[in-house]
Amino acid sequence: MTYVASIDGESFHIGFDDADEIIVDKKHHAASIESTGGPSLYSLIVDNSSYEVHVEEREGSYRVLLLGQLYDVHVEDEGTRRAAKARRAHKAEPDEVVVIRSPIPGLIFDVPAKQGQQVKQGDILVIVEAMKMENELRAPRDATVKATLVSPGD
Amino acid sequence: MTYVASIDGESFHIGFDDADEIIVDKKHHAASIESTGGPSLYSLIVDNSSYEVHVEEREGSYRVLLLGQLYDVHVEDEGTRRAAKARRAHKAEPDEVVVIRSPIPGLIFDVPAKQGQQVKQGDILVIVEAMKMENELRAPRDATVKATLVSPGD
Amino acid sequence: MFKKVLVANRGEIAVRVLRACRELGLSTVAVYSDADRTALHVRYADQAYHIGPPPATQSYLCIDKIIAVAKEAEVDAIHPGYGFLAENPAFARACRDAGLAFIGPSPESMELMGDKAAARRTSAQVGIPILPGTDHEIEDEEEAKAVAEQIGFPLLVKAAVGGGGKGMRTVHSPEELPFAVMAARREAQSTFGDGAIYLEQLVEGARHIEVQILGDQHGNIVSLGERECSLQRRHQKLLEESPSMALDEKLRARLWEAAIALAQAVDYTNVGTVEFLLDKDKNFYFLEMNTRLQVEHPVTELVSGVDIVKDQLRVASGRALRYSQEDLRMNGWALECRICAEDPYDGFLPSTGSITGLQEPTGPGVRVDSGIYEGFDVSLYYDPLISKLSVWGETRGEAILRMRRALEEYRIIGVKTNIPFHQQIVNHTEFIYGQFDTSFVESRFAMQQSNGRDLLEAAAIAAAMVAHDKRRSSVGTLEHQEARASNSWRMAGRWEAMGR
Amino acid sequence: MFKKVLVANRGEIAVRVLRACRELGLSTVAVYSDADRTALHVRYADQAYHIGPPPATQSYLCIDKIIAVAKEAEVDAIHPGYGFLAENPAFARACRDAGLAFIGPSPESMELMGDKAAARRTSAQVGIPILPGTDHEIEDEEEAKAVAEQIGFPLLVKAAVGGGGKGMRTVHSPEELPFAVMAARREAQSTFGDGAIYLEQLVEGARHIEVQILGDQHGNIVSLGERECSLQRRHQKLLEESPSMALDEKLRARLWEAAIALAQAVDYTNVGTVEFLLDKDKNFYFLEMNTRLQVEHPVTELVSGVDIVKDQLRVASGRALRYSQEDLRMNGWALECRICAEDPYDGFLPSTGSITGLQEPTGPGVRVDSGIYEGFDVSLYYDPLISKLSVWGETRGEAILRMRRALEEYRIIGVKTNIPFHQQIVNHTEFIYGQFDTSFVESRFAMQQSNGRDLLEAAAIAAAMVAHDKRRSSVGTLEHQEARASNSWRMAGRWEAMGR
Repeated sequence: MTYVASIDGESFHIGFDDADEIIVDKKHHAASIESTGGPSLYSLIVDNSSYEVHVEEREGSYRVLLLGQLYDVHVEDEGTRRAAKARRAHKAEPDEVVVIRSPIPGLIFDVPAKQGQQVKQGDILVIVEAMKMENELRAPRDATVKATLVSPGD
Repeated sequence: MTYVASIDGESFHIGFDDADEIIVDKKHHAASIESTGGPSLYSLIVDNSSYEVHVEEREGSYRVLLLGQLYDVHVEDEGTRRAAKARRAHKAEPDEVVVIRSPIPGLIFDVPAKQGQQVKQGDILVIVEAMKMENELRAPRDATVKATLVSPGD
Repeated sequence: MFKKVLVANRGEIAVRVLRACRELGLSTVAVYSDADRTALHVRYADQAYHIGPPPATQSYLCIDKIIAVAKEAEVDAIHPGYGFLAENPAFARACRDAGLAFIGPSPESMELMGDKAAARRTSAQVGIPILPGTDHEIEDEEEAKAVAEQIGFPLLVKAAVGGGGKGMRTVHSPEELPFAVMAARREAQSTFGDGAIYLEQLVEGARHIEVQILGDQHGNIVSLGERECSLQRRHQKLLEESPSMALDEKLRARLWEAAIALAQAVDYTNVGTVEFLLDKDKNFYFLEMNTRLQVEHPVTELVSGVDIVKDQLRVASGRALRYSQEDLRMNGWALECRICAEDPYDGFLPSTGSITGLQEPTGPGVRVDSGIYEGFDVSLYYDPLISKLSVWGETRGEAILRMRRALEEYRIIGVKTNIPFHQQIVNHTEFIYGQFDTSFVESRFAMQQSNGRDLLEAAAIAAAMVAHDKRRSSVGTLEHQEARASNSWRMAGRWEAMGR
Repeated sequence: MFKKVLVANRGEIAVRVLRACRELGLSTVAVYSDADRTALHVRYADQAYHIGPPPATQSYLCIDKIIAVAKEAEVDAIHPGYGFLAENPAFARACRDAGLAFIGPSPESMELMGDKAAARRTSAQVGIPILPGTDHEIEDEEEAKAVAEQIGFPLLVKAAVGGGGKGMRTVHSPEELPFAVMAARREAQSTFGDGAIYLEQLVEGARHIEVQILGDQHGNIVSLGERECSLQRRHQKLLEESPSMALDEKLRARLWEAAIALAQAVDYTNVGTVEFLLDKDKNFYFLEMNTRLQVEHPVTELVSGVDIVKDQLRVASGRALRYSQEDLRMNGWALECRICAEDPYDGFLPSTGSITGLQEPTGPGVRVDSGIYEGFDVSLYYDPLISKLSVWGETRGEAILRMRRALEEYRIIGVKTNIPFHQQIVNHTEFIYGQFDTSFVESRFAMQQSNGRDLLEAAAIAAAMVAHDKRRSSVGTLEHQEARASNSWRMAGRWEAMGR
């Protein structure tokens, strides 16, 4: 069983034959991963190098926190794809319910962006108040506002 | 729904009518109990007095750890009785599997007590080696040894 | 000394105060909103009273409710912590009127210093330099415009009461002014219950250095040393240290003296913090005085050996300070990282949810002041500060290395935190050499991703192995998978079952 | 300084040493048995090597395996921690022969002091009083009988090597002697790999006081102060403190000098502890010297401000001590409670299992050195010491109050611990007034149950409410109930669902 794991450009072909060995780009490594209490916290040992990694699945790709660095890893494999599709269909894992990026849990304080308006990257679209601070959600790129589905007070 | 909770001699009649009130020996109290993370760790508030209690069920009675004091509370109620019976039938909850008092997990180092032997309270019956120390299991009271089911090396 | 104390706060600071009370043998009373029934401060207190729904305006900010609880519970003192009602003179008065000791300064000196605009006047009178700005509240937008023109841009819109960087906005141009004023007012209103604001010149490239003072009711006032708080984002302090690298002995002495002089000028008692701005040329200006316990007080406790909260209780009960300025000897170096439920990889947006995994750093020289535990829900309603990680070292170097070690050990699962941000700060050259000012984080710092290929590979392997395991142990139904994902013990069990 | 260090140990002490290495910027290598794949020390180290099955005799006690790992990993030093191979001269020699620095004394002085019988001779030569006993190993039961008659009863059978109270037995009568000798031999063999034993008179009502010393390779030796370790059970220390209430300045100075003199007599380097027995009349006798880091070293670190493990690494790398005896100033008071997986309500029988819940005390003045985490399995194979809780206070009184507070905060679910025992000790009058000796715990202390009716009622209410909830939410099938019982999150969720 082989997977292709890619992190911004770089790709690794990772194969599994037996329980405690893996093949990365044709090179064999002794590797073991074990859960260590946290639901997504693992102890990884590869060729005696010990790492503690926090791995979260997010729509089919993995958010890996390693030594304070965040890596977004996309893993190609049918199983993952299926799970990903299923998850997209089905809603919100417990730890995603309150991801603040969806404005719902905060109070909508203001919506400067109006329907049809042209916005540049960095323009303020929505201002959400949460945890006593106002958080300005800005445009990721130049665009046109198709619709504003929220209004102040929501 | 009323329960009788008894701790060495003392008995309390505890009744429940609505969610946040209880009746203890005919006196009404505002009471609320909430789990606080640990599987058996609770925050108890009775008439604004706040307690943190560790409550473990053990064969139908409850082992309550409160401010460093241990209380063995027996709670009379059909539900509990059923559960207790069932539990006696069924085996070993996860956290009981390795209760060291059953000699199994340790190495039997010696069994001074022999079948048919008369033993006095405090006499050594079995010596279990565990965690690098020998632990002497003594007789709880004067008795006669009916059978020794273990032998050194077990 | 008091017999029973009510703590009118929540989170890590309520726990901090409760610990001090317990270590003095005092009975304690906590208050809580619906969101905090199982919060640490409720569990640690001897008694706990419910005071309303989650929004602070209906619970932690309700003076009448808190005074009522204090009377019912028959406490003899109230500790306000920081934030909420800590700098509200009306609350201090209400305590006094109810015959309760308020653990803080008198309402009078609180009013004098708590009103930032008035404080600027007092400071100027004592001869401490201040920055150009208004020495009174801004009435309306018109006045704001006018004053802004005089001061010039960039400038700061600041809440007249409260502190902690709440209700503060930077304004670079006249166009931004109206929105900034409105935003600052709202934030000040919702945080401190008072929307008054004033304007002040913004000095770029300056450091934020504050002096901790402590006074008793017998006229004794000492300085417990300074704190370097220049590492900020949106006027929120992120990492503090004591002492400050920016001061030599002479400048340090002058700052301490200025702080003590200001405190004496208003007959100040209990703890207070005088905040100064230090510009590139080492000129200092009075910013404001916080008439309360400070979030970052642990760094001062670590270098001074003084338990500030216990001494707050002692002096509030009428005891004289046990030491003079000469008796105090600062020892070593301390750092504090504010751990917030914010995602540093996503614009520091707040992150809420249930803490599903928690491993706190421990060991030599490490102190954690936390308001969370595994299973606690971090809610939207309150400040994102969930914990403070402080370390002590013989030298700044040892403290930094220890902080790195402690940050690496800290694991908080369930909400995103700014721990990775702190890890990168304490590894950043400018921080290590002390070359930073209040604009550093926002203007010269960005989250890095090292491209060490071995780390990339390790990350790829971790992801692939987790994916592989998910695939092998997939039991088909999604519900099942999700139940499992939310349950660390089953997961652990499953790993073991897979064996080696 | 070294570049890479291997830690030849496990549990809390391996973590402690790894932290010191990390804070010195050294790379680290851990070794682990099958039982420790996910142990903290494995997770904290940069590299981890598997060295065999759980029994120590097949893993942590295997000199050849550890040396092999050290060579493969190309480390330049090995830290043995305490226990296991820490006091095994053969291991120290093996390191030297492999060109590796052993972080501890030379094999020669280790042999001189490590052999307790020989150490008694040396001590006597230096003029330090010793107790009647054998100054050589006991060959066989016959010799034991003969010597015992001379010494008289009660007496102690002690392991000739190792320490930590392992392989030690009290003998009150000739009949008990054979069993005691056999038991001590077995325990010594399995713990230290050497079954040699000797006999020593037992002085009742005496205190156990030890002096921490530290020497470099340039002839400098200092004392880092004494520790009071009289609270013991079955010769296992339970609670230690520094300084000791039993010493006045004069006696303290004499003990420190004796310890330094003994160390100098054997050209001792690195850390060591000289244990003394102090009888009712304040006469002291040499007991033994531990040629290694001590379990209870944190209390010394807290009062001296010295990071003992870092200084071990420094002096082992050839550096000279950074301070002289005069530079050292002991400050305040420190206590340590050894947290063991033992049930104080059931004869202190060891308790094993998975840690299903863990909340460690934090806040001012509290230090935890732990080897466990939530989800870790406490196994049968190793010492029941799972954590050490230490506190610092300005005075002994403050330290005791702080320890009470910290013990109340400590929650370990899944295994039974001796925390309730410690809670009762720190509330016990004889402890508070310092009126205790080594026999206190076993002869004059018993776990109490207060009969405050309000507490009884609270306990009854808690039990009834849990029973009531179980009943209401009972879903019939036992499997289901048990799954839920073993899962804190579902439980929490259920409570919330029930609402208010």
